[in-house]
Amino acid sequence: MTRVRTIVAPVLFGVAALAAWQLAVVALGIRPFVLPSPFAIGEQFARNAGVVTDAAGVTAGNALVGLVLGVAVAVVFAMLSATLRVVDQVSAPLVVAASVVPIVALAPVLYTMFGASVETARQLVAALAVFIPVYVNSLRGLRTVRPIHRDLMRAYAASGWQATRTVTLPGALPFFFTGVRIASSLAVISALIAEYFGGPVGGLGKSITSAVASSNYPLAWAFVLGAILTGLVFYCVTLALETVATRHRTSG
Amino acid sequence: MTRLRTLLYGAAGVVLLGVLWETYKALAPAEGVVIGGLTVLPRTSDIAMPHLWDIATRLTEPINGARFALNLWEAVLFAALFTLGVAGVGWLVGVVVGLAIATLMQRFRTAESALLPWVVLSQTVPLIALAPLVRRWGGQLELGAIEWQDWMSVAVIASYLAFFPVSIGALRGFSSPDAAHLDLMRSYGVGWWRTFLRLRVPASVPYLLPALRLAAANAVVGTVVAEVSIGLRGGVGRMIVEFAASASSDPAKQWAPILGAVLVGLVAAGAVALLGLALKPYRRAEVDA
Amino acid sequence: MNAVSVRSVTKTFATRGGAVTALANIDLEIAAGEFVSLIGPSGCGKSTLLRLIADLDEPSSGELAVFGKTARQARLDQDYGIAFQQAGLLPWRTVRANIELPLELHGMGRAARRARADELIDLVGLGDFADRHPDQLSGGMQQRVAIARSLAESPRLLLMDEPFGALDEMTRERMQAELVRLAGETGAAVVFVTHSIPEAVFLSDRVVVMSPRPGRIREIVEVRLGGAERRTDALREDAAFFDRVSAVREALHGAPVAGVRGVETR
Amino acid sequence: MNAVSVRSVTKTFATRGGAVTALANIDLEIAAGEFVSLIGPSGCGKSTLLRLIADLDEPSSGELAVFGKTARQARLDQDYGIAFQQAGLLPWRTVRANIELPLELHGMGRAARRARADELIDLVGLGDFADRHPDQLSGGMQQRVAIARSLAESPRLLLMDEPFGALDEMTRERMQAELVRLAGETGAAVVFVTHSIPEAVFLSDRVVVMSPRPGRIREIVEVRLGGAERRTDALREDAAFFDRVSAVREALHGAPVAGVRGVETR
Amino acid sequence: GGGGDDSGGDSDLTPVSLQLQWVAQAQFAGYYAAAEQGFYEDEGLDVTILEAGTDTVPIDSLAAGDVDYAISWVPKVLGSIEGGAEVTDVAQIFERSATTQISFKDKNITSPADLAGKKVGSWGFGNEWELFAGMQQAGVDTAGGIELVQQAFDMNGFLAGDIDAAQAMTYNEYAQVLETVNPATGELYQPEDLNVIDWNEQGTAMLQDAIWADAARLADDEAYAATTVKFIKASIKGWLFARDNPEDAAQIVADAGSTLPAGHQLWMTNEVNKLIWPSTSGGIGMIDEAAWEQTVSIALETKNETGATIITQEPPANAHTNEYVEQALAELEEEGEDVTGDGFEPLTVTLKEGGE
Ligand SMILES: Nc1ncnc2c1ncn2[C@@H]1O[C@H](COP(=O)(O)OP(=O)(O)OP(=O)(O)O)[C@@H](O)[C@H]1O
Ligand SMILES: Nc1ncnc2c1ncn2[C@@H]1O[C@H](COP(=O)(O)OP(=O)(O)OP(=O)(O)O)[C@@H](O)[C@H]1O
Ligand SMILES: Cc1ncc(C[n+]2csc(CCO)c2C)c(N)n1
Ligand SMILES: [Mg+2]
Ligand SMILES: [Mg+2]
Repeated sequence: MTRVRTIVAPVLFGVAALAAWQLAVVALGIRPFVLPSPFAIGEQFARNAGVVTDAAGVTAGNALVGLVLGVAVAVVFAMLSATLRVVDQVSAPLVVAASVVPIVALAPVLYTMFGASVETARQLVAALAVFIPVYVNSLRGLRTVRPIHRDLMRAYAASGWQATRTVTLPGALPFFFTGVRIASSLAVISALIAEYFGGPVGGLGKSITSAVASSNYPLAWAFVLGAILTGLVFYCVTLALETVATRHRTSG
Repeated sequence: MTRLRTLLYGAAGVVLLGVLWETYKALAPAEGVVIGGLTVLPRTSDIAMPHLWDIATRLTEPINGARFALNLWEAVLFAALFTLGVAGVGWLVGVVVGLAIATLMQRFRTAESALLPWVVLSQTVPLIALAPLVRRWGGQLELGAIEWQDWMSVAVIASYLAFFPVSIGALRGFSSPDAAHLDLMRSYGVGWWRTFLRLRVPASVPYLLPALRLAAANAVVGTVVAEVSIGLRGGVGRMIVEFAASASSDPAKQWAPILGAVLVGLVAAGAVALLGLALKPYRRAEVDA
Repeated sequence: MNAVSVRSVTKTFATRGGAVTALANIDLEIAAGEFVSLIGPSGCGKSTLLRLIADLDEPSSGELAVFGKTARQARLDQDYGIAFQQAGLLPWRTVRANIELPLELHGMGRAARRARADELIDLVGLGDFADRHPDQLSGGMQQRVAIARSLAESPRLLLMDEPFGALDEMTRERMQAELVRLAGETGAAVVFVTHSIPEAVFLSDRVVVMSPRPGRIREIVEVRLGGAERRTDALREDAAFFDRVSAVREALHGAPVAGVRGVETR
Repeated sequence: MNAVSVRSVTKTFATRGGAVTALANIDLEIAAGEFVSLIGPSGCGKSTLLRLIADLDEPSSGELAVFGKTARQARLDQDYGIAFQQAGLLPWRTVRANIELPLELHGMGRAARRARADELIDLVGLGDFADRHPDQLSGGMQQRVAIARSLAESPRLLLMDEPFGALDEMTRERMQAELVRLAGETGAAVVFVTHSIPEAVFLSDRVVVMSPRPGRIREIVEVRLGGAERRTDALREDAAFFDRVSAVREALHGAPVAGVRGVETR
Repeated sequence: GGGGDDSGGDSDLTPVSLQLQWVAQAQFAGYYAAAEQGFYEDEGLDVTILEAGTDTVPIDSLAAGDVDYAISWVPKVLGSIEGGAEVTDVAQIFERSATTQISFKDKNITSPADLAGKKVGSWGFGNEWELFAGMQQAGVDTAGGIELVQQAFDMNGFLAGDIDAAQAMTYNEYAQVLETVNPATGELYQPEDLNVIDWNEQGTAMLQDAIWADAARLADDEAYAATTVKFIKASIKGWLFARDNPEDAAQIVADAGSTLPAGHQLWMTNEVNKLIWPSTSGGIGMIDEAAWEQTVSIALETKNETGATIITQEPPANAHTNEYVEQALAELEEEGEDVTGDGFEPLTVTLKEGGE
């Protein structure tokens, strides 16, 4: 019953929406540079599956590097901030600023700083975008040791490292994963948008604009579809990791 | 006392970043730190990392040689205001749409099941791919006396990014009341709508505020990127593109619109924080969302 | 006409592990003005029964009447007031606004509402706290606000699900005395869920002892230690009180407890 | 040598509203193997006193000795086991791993740890649940795991802060009997915080009755109803039991309760 | 919003909108001058000039009916035409290509063949076809034989050596480089520091800025056809103004909101003039049939990095016509204007640091 609802309902909705879209395009004679039909997009996607996959591979690669880098730095930094209060206090305004700043605006200067013929700038844009949610959530996780667990560790005369290992880190895990889940699709989008500002040719972002520039909208949409699927894969993989890692967190 | 300390530490952080910038620039080689062909730390040439004082000085100089040229900082300020305005409209639209979707999902469980995955999926669509199309879609609209303007397309894209955190946050907020509270309202024999107004809406405030802040940040990102994409004149996004032409010969100049973008983001977040102050009574059981 | 009349009520829940029978074939009549406690081990269906009476859930079979109407009608007519184990106050409302909530929802005017709320605030002894928010109150105080709220519309029937669970012994005893007085004064019938035998005995005219899996009424212990005026602290040290406590204990354990009975053999 | 020796201990907390005196001038000696309950209204400092003994907090003045050492030394020597009102299990560990936690932290080998944990799991009757996670257990079961955990290192002193608060009456009574038996068998001294008078009386050799603001010991009621073998369900219906219950009630209320004393005058 | 609608809301004027292919700059000086000098108004037109962003495809705006005319490069439009857009090149304003591939002397890239194995910059967006045609003509493997880099809005990648040979418009990026201080000398970079591959010389030049109109409306809508002549005529008058008054034209563009530095703006005006004047096709705007053919044949044969060509079949006949520009030129000549600029002498603009 619930399964029916959680799987069938969104699928039905999606199918209905696609059907309505197809119908509207056909019935109203909407031209492809306004909105191509889902069928045309699907056809282009199938026909260009190889090119789309290659492009998605480039963008996904950058997003992955950015994700891993951003997560790693965020976690290390969060641990530092959790132990050394001054690190947290000094970095607080910068973190706040970074969390409200449009990161992609930095893309042009990053290309200049790190080179325009390598993927570094894009990976850094993704990493910066990833850093914020992961850092903020991890720090919160590391800070929210339940008082009773802290007391317990003290009662056991546990060493600092023992307490960190047995209580603080596992307790922070759900928070950390919340951050990573948010960051996952962000990494893809950021890496993709960064391509608009330069760098080696080959990714989804550049492919979309190229297709648009030659008025090949169904192809552009096929790349968009590739981007959606890439984002979805990132999201689902992190979601699966999260589900496995935080199975037993509801009480205690 | 503690507030002052926070302020001081924060200021120290900003200063530290500046010192780090200049120290690194002074010490590191012009081509940056390259390991195995990969530049791992940035280049330090004046083009890549202008001196902070050059950036500051540049701000006080005219934007170009035109007859009535504004000083750069004035131009950036106007651009930032413009972007803020468009982002504000996008934010508002996004908030309204996000709340509407959340309300719908809260009201009908089937709607939640049917919509929620798509709401999540929507954010994997590269918005920039939509920018020229949104402009075109807008152009096709007949709005009576009102003509579709390019800034509206930008606002639409901003709202597309802004609605997401609001719909998720609001849905969580609307679902946050305890079962006991819901039972209570039922025991009073009041229907869904009044339960929604009296219980779910106020209970959602602590969830809504962080969502609104995220939405503000997203709206700014969307506005800046869409300005680039559509070429909308007046905002910092467009300024970033335009100033690129001087990026080599006048490297300090292009940092000005970036600072402008930072400013817009901070002001937007500040505005939401003010809203949070106004809603203080509803935040007594503050949660971290 | 009885306040509550439960006839052959069964309630099953569909769960992932199959159907759970929370209540099986319950028959119970509660007279107007009568104070009845429900006691029994965790999961025996006390809360479920209360929720059926309040029309917060519907029976799987059997019939339920509240003041001769359907439970639903009684709910819409606001024939009962209800208080839960947790106070369930709205954190953004002051004490007074919380108590006014049901009155406001049912369209009572501002001034009348306020007067009634102030009356109730005095009743539960929170005069100084009318404009505080719940987070500035202790658990016991919050519970008193919830009780005041449940009384706001002077219902003829009070449904209370472990309302004193969060209170310390002394506050709890004071609240018990207060509740007995209130119920006596307003002539309201009370259905009271508790885990505490002394509490059930102190408060009730009758104690309904339930057994779990599936939830059934095992025994109904008559208490009737006298009117509100008799229900003083002294009663708690009265032999009659201890006797009823033992009776409920035995009913709860299903059989006379093995070994010698205290009072007689000592 | 006494298990716990509290001499002129005062504890004040600095709060935003000024200093709060949680405990004022407490003197208390608890002999090895003795079972002492702390009872008193909310906020009277029961938990605070327990935390001082456990060296989770430090006294503002006065002296504290646990088995003749400082509280800190006793903590480092793991001379006590502790259980809180909330079970406080680590949700990411199985029942067994939770019970093994203190053993693991103190370097016991894997096999020995497992054997000891299984022993304790049987003791609290959770044999079938050893490999479950806390979220798959009921509140009462979780509490039993916490109690098993506090017993893991067979401490000479058990500190328990309302450990049975979350249990229903029947489970609670069973756990009480179990605890008395365990304490008797291991010869451990127990400091037990509770809100329930019957519970305190049933369990304890002495009941320490406290009064709030500032927290003081009002009276220490001797109970001593006999060894573990006497502490059966029958005891709960014994007149001596009721007598001690009344005595604690009176101590708690600060003066003999107005009105006739039950048992004698009936 | 447009930058040039200073003609007020006079109801007698025919409203016309023009979609540029980039933001306001001297590349479009003629249109801004025509608006500022009232040439459009003289023809009874109220022209709104619309700027473009990175993702704007002017031809699609035109085909979608959002605007009346658009400026775009011929090769980009050929692709759109095959994609279904019905548009016509009604005036080929730029006769020559301004696209070059520049590199520092020490890279030793003097011909397209030298690009093999190099990091080659390109903006994409349809700006890359001449480059690909040139490389293909020289036998360079464009799929695997070069490293193609998406060029940013600036020339930093080129200056830093990330790009060996960068795409540069003579009127824009080339000047950007010459406005920058060479850290090695402390002086500005000099033309002598650079090798320039000019596609006009390589024979792979393609037609650039042209005025495009809606083909269907031209066929059915007489008023639109008439407006087209007027629009071309006034626009050409603007270009004549820019030729004869380059300093004023540059200032007009700056006043229209371009934030480019003044020196750079003047350089651009001057370089753009060189693309138009002197006209060898019979007058500004006339489409040279040979140049058109060259553009089409390159578009048919040149493969980009993904192996795709711009078009796979000849464009329809209505893709270009001289019909309207001829009328406009006739009227202008009647008014005594010099539409060929045979005696055109460009300025010598000295670039300063930062383009000021
Ligand atoms: N919504 C529900 N869905 C499934 N099972 C339920 C639901 N509500 C109650 N139950 C089951 O019905 C039985 C009775 O539950 P109920 O809450 O009435 O017990 P209770 O006597 O109030 O227990 P407690 O003293 O712990 O409050 C339990 O086995 C419980 O698991
Ligand atoms: N960390 C603290 N900071 C400030 N005040 C505290 C702190 N811990 C306890 N108190 C105060 O000390 C007093 C005693 O608290 P304690 O928790 O010991 O009471 P208790 O007897 O355990 O009450 P309860 O029965 O409600 O658990 C209370 O007034 C409480 O507000
Ligand atoms: C990434 C990118 N860079 C430049 C342009 C615009 N553009 C096309 S040709 C040219 C040179 C002179 O106008 C310019 C600036 C673009 N659309 N996208
Ligand atoms: Mg219950
Ligand atoms: Mg306590």
